[in-house]
Amino acid sequence: MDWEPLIVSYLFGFVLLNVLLLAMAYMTWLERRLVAFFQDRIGPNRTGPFGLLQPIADAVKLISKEDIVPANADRLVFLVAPLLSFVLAPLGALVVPFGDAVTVFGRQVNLYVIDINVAALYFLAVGSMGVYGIILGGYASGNRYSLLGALRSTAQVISYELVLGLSLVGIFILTGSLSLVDILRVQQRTLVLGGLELPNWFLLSQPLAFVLFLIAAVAETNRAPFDLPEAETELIAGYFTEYSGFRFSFYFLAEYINMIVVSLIAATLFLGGIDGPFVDGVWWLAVKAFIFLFFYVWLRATLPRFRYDQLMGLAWKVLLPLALINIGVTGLVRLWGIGAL
Amino acid sequence: MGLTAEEQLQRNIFVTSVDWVFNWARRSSLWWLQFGLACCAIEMISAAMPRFDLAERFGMLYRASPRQADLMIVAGTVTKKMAPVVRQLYDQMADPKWVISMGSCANVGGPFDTYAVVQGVDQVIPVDIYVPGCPPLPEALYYGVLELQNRVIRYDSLKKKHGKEAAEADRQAQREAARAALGPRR
Amino acid sequence: MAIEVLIFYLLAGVAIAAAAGVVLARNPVHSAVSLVLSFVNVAAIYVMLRAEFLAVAQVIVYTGAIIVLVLFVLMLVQQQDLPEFHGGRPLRRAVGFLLGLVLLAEVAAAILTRSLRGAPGSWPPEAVAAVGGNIQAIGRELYSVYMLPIQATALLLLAATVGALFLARPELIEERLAVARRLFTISLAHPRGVDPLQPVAELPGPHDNERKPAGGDRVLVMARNAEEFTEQPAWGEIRR
Amino acid sequence: MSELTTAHFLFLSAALFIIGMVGVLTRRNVLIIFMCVELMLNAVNVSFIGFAWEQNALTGQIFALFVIAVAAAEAVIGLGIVMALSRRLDTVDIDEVRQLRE
Repeated sequence: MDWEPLIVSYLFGFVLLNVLLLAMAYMTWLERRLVAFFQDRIGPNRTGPFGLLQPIADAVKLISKEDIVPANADRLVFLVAPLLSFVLAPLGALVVPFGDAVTVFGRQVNLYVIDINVAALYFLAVGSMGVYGIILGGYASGNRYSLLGALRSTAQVISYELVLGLSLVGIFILTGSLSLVDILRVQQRTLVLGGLELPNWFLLSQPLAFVLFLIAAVAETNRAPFDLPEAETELIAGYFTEYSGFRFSFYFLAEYINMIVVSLIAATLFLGGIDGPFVDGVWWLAVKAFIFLFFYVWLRATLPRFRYDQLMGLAWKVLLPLALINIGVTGLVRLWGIGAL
Repeated sequence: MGLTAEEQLQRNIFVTSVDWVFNWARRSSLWWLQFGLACCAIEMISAAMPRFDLAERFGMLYRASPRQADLMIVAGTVTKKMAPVVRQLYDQMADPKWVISMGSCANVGGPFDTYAVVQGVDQVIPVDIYVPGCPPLPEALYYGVLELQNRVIRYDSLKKKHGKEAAEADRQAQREAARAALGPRR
Repeated sequence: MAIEVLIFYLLAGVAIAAAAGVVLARNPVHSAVSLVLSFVNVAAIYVMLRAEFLAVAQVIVYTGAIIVLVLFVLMLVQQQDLPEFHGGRPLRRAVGFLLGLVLLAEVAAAILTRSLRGAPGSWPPEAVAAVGGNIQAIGRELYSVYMLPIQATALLLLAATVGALFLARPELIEERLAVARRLFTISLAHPRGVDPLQPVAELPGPHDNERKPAGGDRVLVMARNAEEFTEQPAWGEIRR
Repeated sequence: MSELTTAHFLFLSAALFIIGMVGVLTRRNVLIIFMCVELMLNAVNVSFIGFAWEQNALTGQIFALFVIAVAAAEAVIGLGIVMALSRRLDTVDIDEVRQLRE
């Protein structure tokens, strides 16, 4: 058996995980600063220059806090659930291509951890597994608020998972592949539209799917305005009401890492990933992912929370039919041979 | 100076610097419990709003769940009916935890010297900082939080390690000192 | 021993242990969690068997949807006392385990003495790689040879959806039908304006129109002719 | 036993199926019986895919796909029935349900 690619993949995955953790830490800082600016406040600026040490202070404090297990909790499940959530969160990033192969120490190294031919489905599968951390945590706390948060989260994630998956089908039809590397290669071509040379990003050929993906991704990561599972005005803190200390920080980490992973996937699928003007490279991916993350924060600072029936109605009555229409139209276009897209 | 061997052992460089890092982190991210009782709560809210931005600037976030909070700001009149709830919320918070008593009512019962009002929340839970005023201005709460940060940075986690009694005694001593600083009660 | 066999034993061992946990756990939520563990391990075994699409479909459909739904229902019915495993009916338990052992012995005998017949299929790994991978190969096969079965499956899923709707809220269907009937009925003079979801109000009786408006009331009165109109303006004070 | 053979997968399939069957026979909670039925369907999938792997065919995989689709339909109906049951009779114990019928 050839061990070398395996070891290289592991090393790359290790580096990727650390980069994600660092990005997550500064995402919290960025979010607090941005929301503060949106609300005409200043935000954390006392901890280090510009408050840059704030995430470190938060992390150290959370580690040093007491770890409480409630008396009527389902102890084993309670202890495992946040870990489950945290472990499953960064797995989606394994299939994101971060660039073409580079040569390190005279060896060809691919800038992705794995390239499987079901990569997009793998991302969906990992996302659907991620809900277990939430459900089990909410159930095991032995608290009404947690249980209600878990129930809401279940219904919400199932509904929006469907929209998320169906919004990607148009892309699969156009590329004929589910591998993110293949999808990226298709997007690196040039689209000539009546004398105008455009990058062949799926944002241009699948705008409706892009909007659907964006909405469903916000709901899938339980972020405002779809943050009903942790609505603090109704459910205290939803499914992690009873969690304290570092177990709570695992949920926190998982939420932000989910956001980053979804942003990376969205940038790769719709905005051409590493493709960009001048020189292609991972910086373009970072810039595009940052746009998505900014969008997340913007939404949180702007929109009020949805009511629960509005949330479910939006998924089943609006987004799902739109996704099906998008699939139908894309299929017809493909069938009638305008397959140049 | 007059340190015993045990104290010298405790105050070696490594332990104190680790302690300092932890205390710095605790000081810099005091998440407070979203919890208001009466009119002082309005001032507490306005302290967190854009004009003062007390909460976010010092890295304080409000958490709705006591499990994730470090700081409880008792803002308002503590009635005898509310006292068990206050105590329960305090017990639900994870150690290490601090309490700011905000306003005259929470400090000493305020104008309500009646059968229904607890004469000072320190009869129910240990208090670290008393913020006077009826209600205190946001600036006063601000100053109280800064004073609390100065106290948190001196928090001795080793005393906590020596057991609950030691921690409680420490808290009691701090409480006595605060009471002495407050002057005689009426 | 090849590394694949080791990995297989690991995955299969965990899958079987977790499956046993489904049956033995007292708490139904623990059962569901063990079932998830079992399914994920089986999905990993599918990957070893060159069925990547099936592995992902397994994770998405079984663990992502079905078990989540089971957990959802479990939490909804959690209020009642759930029947305990270790309460009563020892005879049935003994018979169940005995039957299981007998069947295991039979199946083991069948597997160990089985012989392979028939020609190998038309999709060796090279052919699968030639069309682009497992997922493309399945697509080709599914939408050419198995066209009719997949249509039937689609119908089955549709029927299941409708059935579930009836099971969950039988009264909902009638409401929806009534709303639909009202939506597709064009009414020029809808008493409640244009909102079709509002219940239809009673039409005013004839005496309502003949009611004498008190002085100062701003009422809408339909005029029968021009003279009456000048006497009683549609909107405004009533001049006497 | 130095390399993988179909017997491995058939034994795994048989074990999963029999565990599921024992669960259906012994447990009384409708939801656990439901989960055991899913386990049995899954065991059948393992042997389908194992045969497909051995025979270099895709027929087994496609049948497994159909089994998954049928399992999804069954889950929808089954859980709907469980919900109706718990709402009407306030129990999810199949023995009690049978007693009410008699």
